Amino acid sequence: MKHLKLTTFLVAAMLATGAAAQEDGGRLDLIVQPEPPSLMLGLVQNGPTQMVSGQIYEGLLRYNTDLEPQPSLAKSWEIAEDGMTYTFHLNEGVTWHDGEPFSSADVVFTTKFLQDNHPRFRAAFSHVESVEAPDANTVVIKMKEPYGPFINAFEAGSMPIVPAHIYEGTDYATNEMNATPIGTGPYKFVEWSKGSFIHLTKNPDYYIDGLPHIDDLYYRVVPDAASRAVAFETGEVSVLPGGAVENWDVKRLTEMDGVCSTSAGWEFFAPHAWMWLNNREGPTSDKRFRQAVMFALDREFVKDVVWNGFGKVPTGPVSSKTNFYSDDVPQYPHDPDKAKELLAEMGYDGTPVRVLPLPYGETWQRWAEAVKQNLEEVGIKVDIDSADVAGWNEKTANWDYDMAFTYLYQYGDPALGVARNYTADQIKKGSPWNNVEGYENPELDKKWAAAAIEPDNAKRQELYTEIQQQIVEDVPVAWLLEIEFPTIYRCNVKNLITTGIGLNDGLRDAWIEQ
Amino acid sequence: MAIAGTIFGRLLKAALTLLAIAVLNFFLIHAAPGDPAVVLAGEAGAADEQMIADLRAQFGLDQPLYVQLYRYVGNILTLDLGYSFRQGAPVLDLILERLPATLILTLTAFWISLLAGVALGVAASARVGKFTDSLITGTALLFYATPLYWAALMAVLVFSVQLGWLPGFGYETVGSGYGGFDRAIDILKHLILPALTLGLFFMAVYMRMTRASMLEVAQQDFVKTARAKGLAPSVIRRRHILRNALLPVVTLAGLQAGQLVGGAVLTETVFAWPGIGRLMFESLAARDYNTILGVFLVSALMVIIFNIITDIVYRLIDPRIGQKA
Amino acid sequence: MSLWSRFATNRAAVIGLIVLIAVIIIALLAPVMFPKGPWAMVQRPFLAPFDTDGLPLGTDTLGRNVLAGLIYGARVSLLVGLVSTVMALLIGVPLGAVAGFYGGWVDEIAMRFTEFFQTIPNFALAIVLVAILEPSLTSITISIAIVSWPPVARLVRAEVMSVTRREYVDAARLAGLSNLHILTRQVLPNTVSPIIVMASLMVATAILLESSLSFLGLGDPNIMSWGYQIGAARTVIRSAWWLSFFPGVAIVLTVLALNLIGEGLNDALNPHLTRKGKS
Amino acid sequence: MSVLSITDMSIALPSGADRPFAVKDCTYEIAKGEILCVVGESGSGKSMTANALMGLLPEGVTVAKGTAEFGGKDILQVSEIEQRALRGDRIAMIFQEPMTALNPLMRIGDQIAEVFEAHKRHTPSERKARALDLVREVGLPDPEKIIRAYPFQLSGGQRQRAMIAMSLALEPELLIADEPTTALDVTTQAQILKLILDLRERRGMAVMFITHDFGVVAEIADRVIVMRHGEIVERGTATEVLENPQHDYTKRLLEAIPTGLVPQSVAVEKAPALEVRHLKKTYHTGGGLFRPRRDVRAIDDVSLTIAKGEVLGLVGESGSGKSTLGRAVVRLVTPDAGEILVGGTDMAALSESDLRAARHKVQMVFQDPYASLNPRQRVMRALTDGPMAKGVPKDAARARARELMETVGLGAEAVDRFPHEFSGGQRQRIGIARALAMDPELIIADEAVSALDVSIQAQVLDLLRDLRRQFDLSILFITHDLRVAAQLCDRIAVMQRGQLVEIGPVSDVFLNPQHEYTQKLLAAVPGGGWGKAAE
Repeated sequence: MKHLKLTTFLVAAMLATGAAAQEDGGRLDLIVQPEPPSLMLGLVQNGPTQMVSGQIYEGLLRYNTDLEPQPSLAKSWEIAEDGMTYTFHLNEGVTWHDGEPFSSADVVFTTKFLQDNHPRFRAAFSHVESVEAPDANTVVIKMKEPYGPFINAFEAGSMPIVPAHIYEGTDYATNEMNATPIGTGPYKFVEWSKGSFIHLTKNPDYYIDGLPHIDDLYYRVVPDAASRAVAFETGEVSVLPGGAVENWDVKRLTEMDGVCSTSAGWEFFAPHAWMWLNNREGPTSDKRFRQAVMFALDREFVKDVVWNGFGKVPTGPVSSKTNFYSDDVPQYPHDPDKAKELLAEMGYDGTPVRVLPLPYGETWQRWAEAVKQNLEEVGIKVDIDSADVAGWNEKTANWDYDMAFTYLYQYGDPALGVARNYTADQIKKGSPWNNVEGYENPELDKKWAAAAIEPDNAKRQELYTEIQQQIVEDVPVAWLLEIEFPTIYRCNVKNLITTGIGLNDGLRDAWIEQ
Repeated sequence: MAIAGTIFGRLLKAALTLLAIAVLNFFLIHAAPGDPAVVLAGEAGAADEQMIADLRAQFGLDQPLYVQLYRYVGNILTLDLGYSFRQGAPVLDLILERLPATLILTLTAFWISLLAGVALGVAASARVGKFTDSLITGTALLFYATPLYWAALMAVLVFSVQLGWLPGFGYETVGSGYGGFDRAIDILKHLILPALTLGLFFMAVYMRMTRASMLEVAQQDFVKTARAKGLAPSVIRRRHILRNALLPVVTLAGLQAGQLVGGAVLTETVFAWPGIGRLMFESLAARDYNTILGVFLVSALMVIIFNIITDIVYRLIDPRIGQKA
Repeated sequence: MSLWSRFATNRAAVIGLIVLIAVIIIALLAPVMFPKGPWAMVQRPFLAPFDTDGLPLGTDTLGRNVLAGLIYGARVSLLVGLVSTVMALLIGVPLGAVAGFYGGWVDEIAMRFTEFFQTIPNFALAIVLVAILEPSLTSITISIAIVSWPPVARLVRAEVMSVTRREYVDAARLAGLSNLHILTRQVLPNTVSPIIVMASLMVATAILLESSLSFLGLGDPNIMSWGYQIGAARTVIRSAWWLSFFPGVAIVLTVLALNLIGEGLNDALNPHLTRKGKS
Repeated sequence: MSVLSITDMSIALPSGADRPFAVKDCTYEIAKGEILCVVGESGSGKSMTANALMGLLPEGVTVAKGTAEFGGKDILQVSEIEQRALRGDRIAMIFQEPMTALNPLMRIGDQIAEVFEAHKRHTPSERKARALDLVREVGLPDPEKIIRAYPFQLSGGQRQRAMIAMSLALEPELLIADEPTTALDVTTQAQILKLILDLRERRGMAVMFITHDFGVVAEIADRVIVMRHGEIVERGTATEVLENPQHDYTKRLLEAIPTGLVPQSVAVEKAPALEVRHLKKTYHTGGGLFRPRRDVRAIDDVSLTIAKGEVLGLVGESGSGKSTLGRAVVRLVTPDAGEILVGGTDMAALSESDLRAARHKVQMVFQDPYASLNPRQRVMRALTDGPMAKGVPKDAARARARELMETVGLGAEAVDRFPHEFSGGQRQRIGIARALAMDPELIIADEAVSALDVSIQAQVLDLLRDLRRQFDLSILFITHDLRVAAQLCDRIAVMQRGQLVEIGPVSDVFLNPQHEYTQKLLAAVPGGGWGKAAE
């Protein structure tokens, strides 16, 4: 299986396809929810920031909906056979929005910049030995060890390239230019009217001729979900990103004339929802109780009613969209009797459990209510805890819960987005993105570690299958749903979603049929 | 002279009140679970302890609480509301950016409710016991009992979605390129629904107050004097009854005008109005300490300013105040 | 004329009282009428009202009986309204009474304190308090009480001041009665009427406040309340109007009833303020 | 030639009132230039007639029958528009309460000019000029300033002058004055009465003067009508009615008024019940951080003594400090300096707790019968609270309460009733019983009969006289009414602006006043003439 991967795409060839039908001009109004705290993608990687700043900043690569790397700032790249060297060839003639030329020095600077400010980047780059720029258009990354998922870490959200000429030698966090972000992307920042809208405009000097097509982008801030639905209905906005309206509205909106929807564009993230079950104490520390919970939950009902049929009931920790998924695992259908049996077997004494919902709107609240109802049907007493975002973070990070809703992104590879929730070295108080449930299985820890640096994909698959089987048996968390966030848009907006991160970098190619 | 002296006194008292509010709220906010670093990290979807620690150090949250309080009060005393690390901008700038929207909304709602409320109250009192009176009183009672947010939702549903007459949310047509007069008209259109729904409740309040006050004043001796002069009933009502009846309404209006800021949280949420009410609500969820405190201070300041304005208005209407002593 | 017969002359107030009593009875009977509670998912979601037997008001987003929710909601609204009002009275009455009775620096301090609370916009303060204490029935009730007591204190202070100036209070002093005795036996009983009137209106306001907090997502997640029902249904208001319509009507009716009762009480207890034309 | 002639007029009260007619079958007339006094106690219907003439009857009250001919028309029948045209123009009216009868938010000049405006006379600038003339005519000082002033800046007497100016604006043929001097101090009252007489002289208008005070009648009336329960019981010229009353009611009323007969004072030479030495009390107003402080000396170095069994009358006009002095003696007001010795104890120096124990020594009878009893307590509580606080056993206190209720003439069983079941005079009796229940060494009666109708006043005064004899009471009797003081007191003290200007036996003070102010006061008493009566 040793071979040299070489991928070279000709930009011109890509442009040729369907260019005749594409129209330039127009203005597109999109919803961004909630309002991003900042647009400086190197410093802040919130969902909404990524969605807006993904048009301003670019990564070295993009990924299509099958999660295959595509050129972006790097027009081509090579990975050495042993997986120890990555070489990127950058596009020429790229300039920053302020007119300064872009070069490999910016990329090298970015790796330093992000080390300080980007946790996910920091984790991925812990496998990196060095980053060098042999010439202005080439970047060479040397690894400490082979790390399979590395090639999945170069999109704009994972590694946004930031301008060295602005940040070098300054205090990044207080740099005044953070308010007016400068990137290389297809759209330039114009204005941010806080609480109202963010206006981006076409970058006329974009290095790919003919792109982008749309003149102006308006990201509208509408804090109330119902009002967002109204905004779409009245035509004030044309694009509702996933999660912008409550699920109950999705059906109604998509049934309107001239409205299209797609659940594509989330493949890279593959949001996976579950409840952390506190493995340390209380009834949830008993495996039988956790299994009983799995049997008690009517996950199909929730998918159909709460999520309006969107999404998929997961089989285990790895999303079916993510690489190395396996469905050869123990199954947990909705079976209240089985749940009661398990509870009787463990001798559950009726200790009430607290369920902490995710404070992200009505859908999640309803979900918690449905879970409560399911659990009470098998005799588990449930109190729903309440907390806002800060409270939720505080409670989960400090393990102050019995059962807590969450969902996390998987970033295309179990090593990037899954392992962090199940290995013992990730049991660290103070953060809600690690092994919060407190699951410890030394044997599996070894397998996780081996799988991450295994260069052979078949062997990786084998290891991940074993891991999935064991974890599903142990039920450290109750997997609820592979979430799908349908993007709803007016059908005259074309080519909107072409990549695995969807709207986050999709507007480069989008155009509007007049 | 008396007015100037009083205003100076009021301002001094106001400054102390504001300082006390700053301190109280400082403790309140810090008592809430979580902190801005946790929220910010949480929203990133992935973070580690180092990131949170970095953020805390950057926000100054690694210091003991009393040091933070000392710094904050120090800032306040130099009229500096601090920096919003979350939004990467000075709090004052954030607030000033949003304040006009809130002021336009609340002041419009205030004037609509006051003028309409007084007019309806006068009309009802003039026909006391008759059908018109029952109609006005009944309607006001209904407004009084209707939750604000519910009225707002219904208004959007009817006037924006069903009829399409008015924009359902927002402050202005984004990117319209309107300037000057066109822009004003545009904002006005956006303003109608939120201002009306925010004003409804208060209109009911003022209406009831005006009506009761008119009826009470109408019983007073000087009204009899006016009638004994042979003045026409309309003149009596306008010149003698209304002016006196307005005094308690002015007091109430002054008290409530400040409270409109609180009511604006709901209205601004439903109508996506980019004002400070929403800024507060969002900052609260994000534990953006400085911003919440800033909004509280500014809204308390508005309450105080409204109270002072009320005092002045009261003095202008009522010659007795401030000269008696 | 007795209090009741004076109250009974106000037809609207009597209707208000009937409505309120009906709401109270329904609230008390909730567990009898719907033993499974308001959260049970009994049917398909989004069933329209008047269509299905046994579900006169239809079902909500999770297939729960809207009527059951409405009836259980009455308990919460009334409970929060009453308890928070009582708490507000417990803060406001003593403070206002002491301020009005003793005057001087006691009054000064008490009124500065009250003013201070009135300077903070009260809905905003309620939001912050609930957020800090984390939403629960207790925290919501406390927060509402904390933002509603200042007007009570002011009213009681003014009333106490006026009563204290009356000659029978001087007479009580001359009788050698203690201040506490005078305040509690001579003064406060004579301020009860306006306090009762205000309290009835405060219950109404508290119900509105609770529903507003719930609407913003600051309700107790374990408890079915009207505000919760509207808040939960606002996103589906266009496809399932009844989900927010009926709880909205319930709020309006209850609040209206309380207001009518308050006005009736006002007319009955303070006859000198009786409206013209009704001697 | 009569300006107004009323024939057979009845005014109906709404159903549910205590009687069907406010005024029944009244017939009288007023001639040009004549002053007719309509006299009666409260509830006699004396004001209703005037209100009916002006078309200002309260809602629900209607003219049932009769005519009132004025200027050739029955003004009870004319349309509202016509009536409005008459009001303020040909018939003008002034009211009792100058404090509330003027719009507090309008300047005096504007309120006067408004009369012209209402009847569309003159241009705005002329109106102003005429308002100024009127202000001058009614003798208000500094007219230029007055017309720009607001009512609150004027004293009561000045306001009443302003009201009169307003009513004179259009030279009415008939002026109705409804108790116009009742709320005024005696010296001011005298001035206003004189003004009305002057104006009648100058303008020749008819005046219908409504009053309860026969003293005023004696000063001003040409003819008199006496009303009772809505009916006219007596009529005639002033001299006829005053000197030779026919009807019993009139006789009783005239008897009831303190005549001005000065009793010879009995020299009291016992040990003092009260000794006040160099008492001082200053009130500070304004006093804000930024407002100039103003001091009012309510009691300015007053010393006086009351012997055991003596009644000392303390007289003065409003603001003289007489009530403050009374309240200081019972320590409802804490004096700034001086001593108040009651039976040897300095009340002024007692601590809060000692004071409470010593309270019973001095008791007070208050002015307002409606505010001096707790409406939520039975009479029994009012009479026993104090004794029980003092340590009297419950049963003894209750027995004593019943006894005292008998003593004040209300009957023992009345103790179980609530205050609202009693009339004003009865309540004053309860107030007296309450004071007696404490077995005080001294009673302060602060305007104790001022709020009562004349006939009731007489009864209460009789009671006090009896009790005094019975219990050998020492009383500090505070009043603004010199005639009342003369009836009861042994000695009189006169206060002016916080100072004691004169003190002495009744006969000395009344017949031979030393101080200029006392002389002025005495001269102002309507229907006075002390010297005559004494002989």
